[in-house]
Amino acid sequence: MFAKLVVNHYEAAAVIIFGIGLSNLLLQRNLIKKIIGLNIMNTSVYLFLAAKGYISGRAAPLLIQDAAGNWINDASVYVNPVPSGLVLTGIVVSLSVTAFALALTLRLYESYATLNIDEALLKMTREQEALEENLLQESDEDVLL
Amino acid sequence: MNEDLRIIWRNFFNWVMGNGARPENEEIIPEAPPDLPFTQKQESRNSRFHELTLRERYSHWLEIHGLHLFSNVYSGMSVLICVVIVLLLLVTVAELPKFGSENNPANNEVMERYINSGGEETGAKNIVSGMILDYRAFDTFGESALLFTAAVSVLMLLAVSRRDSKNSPERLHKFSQDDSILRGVALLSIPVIVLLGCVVILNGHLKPGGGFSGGAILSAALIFAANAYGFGSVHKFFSERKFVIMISSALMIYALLNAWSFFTGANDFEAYISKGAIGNIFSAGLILPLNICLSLIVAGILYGFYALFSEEEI
Amino acid sequence: MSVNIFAYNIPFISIFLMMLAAIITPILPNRKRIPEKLSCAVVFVNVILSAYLIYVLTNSGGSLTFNFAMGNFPAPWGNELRAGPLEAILSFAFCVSMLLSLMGNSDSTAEDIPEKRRVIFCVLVNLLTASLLALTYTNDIFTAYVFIEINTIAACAIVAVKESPESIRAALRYMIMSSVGSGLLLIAICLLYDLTGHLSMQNMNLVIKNLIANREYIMPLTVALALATIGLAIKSALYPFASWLPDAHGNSTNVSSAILSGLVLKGHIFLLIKIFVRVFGLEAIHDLRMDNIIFALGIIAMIMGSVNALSQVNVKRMIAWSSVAQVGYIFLGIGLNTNAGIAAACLHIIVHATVKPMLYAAVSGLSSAAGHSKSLHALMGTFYVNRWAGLGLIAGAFSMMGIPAFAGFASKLSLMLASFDSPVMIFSLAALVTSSVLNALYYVPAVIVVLTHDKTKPKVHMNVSMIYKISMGIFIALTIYLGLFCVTLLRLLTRGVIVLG
Amino acid sequence: MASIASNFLVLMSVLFPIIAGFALFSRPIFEDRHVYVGFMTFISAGIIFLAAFCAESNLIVLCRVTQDLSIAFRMDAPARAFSCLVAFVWVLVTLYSFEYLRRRPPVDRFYAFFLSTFGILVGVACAGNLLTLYLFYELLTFMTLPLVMHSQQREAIRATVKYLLYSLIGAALALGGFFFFHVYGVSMEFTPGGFLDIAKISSENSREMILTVIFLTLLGFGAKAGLVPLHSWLPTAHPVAPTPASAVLSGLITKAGVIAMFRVVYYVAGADFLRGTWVQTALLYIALLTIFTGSMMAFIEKHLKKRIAWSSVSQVSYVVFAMMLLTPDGIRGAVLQIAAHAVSKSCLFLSAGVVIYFALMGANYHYADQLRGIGKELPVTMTCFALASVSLIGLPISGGFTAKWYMASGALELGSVGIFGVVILMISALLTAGYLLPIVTDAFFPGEDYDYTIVVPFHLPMNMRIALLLLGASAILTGVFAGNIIDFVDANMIPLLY
Amino acid sequence: MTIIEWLLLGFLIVCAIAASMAKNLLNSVIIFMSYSLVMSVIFVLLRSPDLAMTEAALGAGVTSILFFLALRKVGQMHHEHEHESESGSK
Repeated sequence: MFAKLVVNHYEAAAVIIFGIGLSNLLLQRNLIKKIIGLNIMNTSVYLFLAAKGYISGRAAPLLIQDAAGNWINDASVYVNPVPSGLVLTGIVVSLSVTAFALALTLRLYESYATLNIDEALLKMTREQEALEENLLQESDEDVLL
Repeated sequence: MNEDLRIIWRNFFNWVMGNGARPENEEIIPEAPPDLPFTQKQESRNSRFHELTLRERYSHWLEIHGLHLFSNVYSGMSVLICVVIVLLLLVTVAELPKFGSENNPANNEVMERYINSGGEETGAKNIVSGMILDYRAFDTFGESALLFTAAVSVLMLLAVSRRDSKNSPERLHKFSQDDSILRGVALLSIPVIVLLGCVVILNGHLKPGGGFSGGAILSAALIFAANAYGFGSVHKFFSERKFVIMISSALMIYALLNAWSFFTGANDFEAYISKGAIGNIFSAGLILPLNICLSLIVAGILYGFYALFSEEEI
Repeated sequence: MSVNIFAYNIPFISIFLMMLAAIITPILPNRKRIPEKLSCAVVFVNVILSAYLIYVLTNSGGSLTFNFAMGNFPAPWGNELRAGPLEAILSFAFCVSMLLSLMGNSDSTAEDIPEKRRVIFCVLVNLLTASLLALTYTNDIFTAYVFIEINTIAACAIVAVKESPESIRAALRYMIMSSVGSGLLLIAICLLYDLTGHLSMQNMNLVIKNLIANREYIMPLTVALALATIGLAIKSALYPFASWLPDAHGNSTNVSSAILSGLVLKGHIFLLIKIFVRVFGLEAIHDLRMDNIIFALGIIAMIMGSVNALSQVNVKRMIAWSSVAQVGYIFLGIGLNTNAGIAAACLHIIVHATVKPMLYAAVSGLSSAAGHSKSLHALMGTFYVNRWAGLGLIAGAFSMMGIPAFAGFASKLSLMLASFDSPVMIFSLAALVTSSVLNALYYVPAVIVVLTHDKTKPKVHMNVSMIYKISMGIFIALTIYLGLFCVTLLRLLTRGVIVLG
Repeated sequence: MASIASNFLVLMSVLFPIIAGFALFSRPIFEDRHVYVGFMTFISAGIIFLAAFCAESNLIVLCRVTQDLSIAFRMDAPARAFSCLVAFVWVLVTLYSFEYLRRRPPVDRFYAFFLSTFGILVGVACAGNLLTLYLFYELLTFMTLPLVMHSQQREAIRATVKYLLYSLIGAALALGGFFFFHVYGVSMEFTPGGFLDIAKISSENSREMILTVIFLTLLGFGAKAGLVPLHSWLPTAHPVAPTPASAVLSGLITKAGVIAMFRVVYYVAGADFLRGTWVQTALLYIALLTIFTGSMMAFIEKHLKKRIAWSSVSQVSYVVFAMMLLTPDGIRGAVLQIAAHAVSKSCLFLSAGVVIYFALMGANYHYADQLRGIGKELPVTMTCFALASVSLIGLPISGGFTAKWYMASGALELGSVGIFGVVILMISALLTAGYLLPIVTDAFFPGEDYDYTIVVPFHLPMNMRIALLLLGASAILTGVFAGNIIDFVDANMIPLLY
Repeated sequence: MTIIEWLLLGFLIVCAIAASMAKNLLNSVIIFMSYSLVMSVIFVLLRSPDLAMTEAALGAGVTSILFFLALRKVGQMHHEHEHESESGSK
């Protein structure tokens, strides 16, 4: 298996980076780092795809002219263009997701003054408890009155 | 036996309803005149201070330890899942077709047609451009719509909400720097950047690049201008409304062009668009106008992101 | 081309109409609720278009499906849309559900969302609908990925549209879980592309059939299938991955909750069905041992969703957990891995897309009668303030409990009948029966509370708008219609599933 | 043409009360709700009697849910008999309830659900297939919930939730059975002798499984009838409901469970399929256990309404016992017991209601031992109470006696189970006498030390008096005219057995 | 050629780990930026110049700028919060 992994070293590296990104996305407490993890994860998939389109010894998918000035459109000259197209789309996708997630993070920080989503939950429950206690005290006063 | 059943039932009932445990010998008082309404408030307070049912004990315990427990369990699970996924993927990768080989399943008739007849069918020298803007134009349309979605959402989150509360004039010029060197450099470099952007966009079907990268370069020019002269001066010719209208109308033209080519293509109608000769600027049919629209959208949206994230009104 | 040229273009027209509406909305003047009216109008046009498409497809006599090339190039080269009975019916159901959610919640929308945000909300709703339609019709798996991302961002933004810290937190959590899901789906798509060299679903299917017949690349195929399934399961809130759902659905505005549970989850589930049926094919799914896992997860979701719903005090969270249980029903149907099972799952998708928005609309009506409190006890006696909402709640509760003559029973029955030939029959029977009891245990108390007169409260009078009454009436009528006359629908769905594969 | 009219009649007998009930929610039609309710109940009862006597017994399909499933009704012999009984008792209880409910608002909601329950009960009786039966059975549960929790006090709500839980478990078992019968049945339509596909069952070797399913279904439907494992909601729920509601709950709605079981035994599975199987034996023993437990608990119980409720647990199981004998005498006994128990138990509850109603005037009469001498104050009520008691105990010439006589003679044909059953029946009769007769004797003969000067004359309102007297009289008359009932049973139901 | 590939891939993995391990958020964003740039170099090696350009412009450029802006804003808000809490405590 290891020998095969050496052959597919781009893919293997991509998969390892995917794992790093995924664990960042799931485990990091800090939202900014989570989003960096998301980006790492997505980029690794693009690396994977780009590696899948590569064919050794071939040219980039830009049509070239031969000596006589004719366009060479022989499929055995160029690498596979499909993954490039997919990755182009994918890069914009991850940019959009990043921008949106960052905007959400800023709003969260504005409300809770923390970049940690669990801490935000904790703060929220504490606030609610305080609110309930206040209500309870008020209603007790009502009873006394 | 019946009593046992009743006790089991009662426990279950308490568990379901979360009432306080009730004394066993309590009589049912049927049909007293309905003066006392059933109020939940008293009930919850009783149960809160006197007797705790299983569920309440559980929830109390959860309040104290729950978050820690949850995050520990969650982390453990996540680590496990990540490790499993990576190992699985590594094993998978080892079994995948070989890297760089010609005989991979991915190198099939699809790719052959893109290369063999891509030049004639789309008129683009850059096969990738031809592919994403003609063969698979719907994907790219979805992508620009996605960018639009993100822009609209960020606008909602960062601009619209605070316009009522935090819109003060001094904020508008807070970050504009009165730096003459910067302005001089900007005066020199901005035209160059814009020119570069235009070249990248207009050559999208000939060379690497195209709407996305060109749009990013254009937005860099705008950002530079905003930093050098302040957002206020950028806004003199680019108010928020104009901005939105620019993005929307560029996207609209883009969508309509796409729709035209989809509609004619699917129904085998005449499209009235010539492909031109490969290698010319004015070739490749719709790809050039599409790239221009795309670059306008991207430049506008990226500048919008920048402005919103630096707490300015676009 | 077995259908007329207008019907042939309907998938394309409906997607682009929604898109153009989304794009033009920011330019429109923001007066007199024009953006909302535009959204409703375009969705309504889509309802009519898809109804016509269903009519044409089922009466064309020839083949039930057609492919629509987006551009000049057919399937393996260009993007394609595909329309069949299943797609047409589901897009019809989605559009109806969307229209009714918008109409039924329009009062609470006006209260919850400030006017300036409402424009953006409408843009997002249009984009969401467009992406759902594209997801439903698409024949290309990468297009599906792009539109899933649009769907995700729009859905998260719709959660965050409510100006409250909790909703921002919920949206963020939803966003993170969704990103995990899309990441897994993306890598699965890449693996599949590498193994097959295609992105178009039917071409992939041909190659995969060959591969499985030759026992090649079994391990990568299994991993790709598993990752795609997990990714979509996270996005469609299958139980162990559903922790984000109650937050997101419970903390957003009513219209957002209705749209999210009625449509967004269903779009992802339908994509999963497409991957199962159209990309892999049912035999392959069985060969790769994915059916039993899905089945078991479905049963667990049915039980655990209801158990969690039992202990909720907030009505919206209760209904959100009930969504988790209902998603379990759908996965149970998919896990049966037969045409009948998947048709039953599709029926339940439609049923749930009708009933859940109705429940959310009912709760919004009731809670505004109770002074905007969402706790169960605050709703006491609100039936007598807003009777239409109360009737909606009762109809929804009956449907969820599976009382005959209401929509839920029809789908339960068809699930049960679909599972009778399979060896796991006894499990699905036990799960269906148990979860009916559990459903009743939390819905009936809600109905009782709503029907109970509260003598301590002063009498409230509320003006219920005409549009609310109309949409509630249509909702209830649809629920009963689905419960009583679903034979034709089920037959069509079964045919749709057969031609999908 | 006549057929269309008769179909319409049958449909209206189910739908009219429901519609009339829910009309109460919308706008006031009559200023005085009692007039409206009385009028509507009377019309409904008229339609039902007309349908029961005139309608043809063909299948009336309201709508089709799937190819072989539909909502359908059929006015066959059991349906005729039961809907007549329901209509008779319902009119009287409604008559009684006017006075009673004046003190227990909200009237609108009570009558809305009370009237709809009427229609739904008829629907249970005339259901033409298992789907319709299940639908109306579930609806019956939900429509009676508001009746039980009418007072909205904590006890009432707790009792309601208990009732709900038990009913739902029962219905869930029945639902499981429904799914099975749908697969293993020829059609879902009730057919005398059963609709199970015997060939399919024997070819798939699934006889034992089907028997288990039938057993579970019967237990599930038994929840409404208060059969043992799922009985304990009954003594909780019936006492807290307002008296008119508990009268019909005990008298008629428990019988809905029995009717459902009857349908399963004779129309789904078929008597031949079940005869001699373990299902029959097990259900007989369960019924006997319930009879004994119910009587024993009633004997121990001091609270008046709870005692009567426990008595229902025991008495309804008599019907189940008789029905499961699967002999002609068993069916005769079952039908007679249904009729006798319906009228006498309604009468008992209504009498208890009068006592409580009377108690509202000042005293606190909730317990059996507080009723000493009350016969002097409420002579009519206690007379009716005595008549109903006589019927329940099974003293000769009353309805109960005839029923138990047939039951015992049917049981004796069955061997050891039957003999054991007869013994239990005797013991239970003794216990019944033990918990009912002392109330009557104490009420009329309070003893030497009773202070006759504290007797307050109490004027029983006329409508209450009429209802009580008619019910008490019919408790005896069912015995007197038992012959006619037996003729009807012999003509229409005995063929079901073979 | 192969050695450069291996070096670049190794650098990618190291960057990915370092970006997640870095204590300072700014550092981690900078590391992520260099990660993206290396990625675009790898895209050139894989004969995809379009990708390299787009990744450099959007992945390394715009995304990192967004991160920086977000960090700056968080810093500002942090000061505001501290300010508020100080004034609140006084």
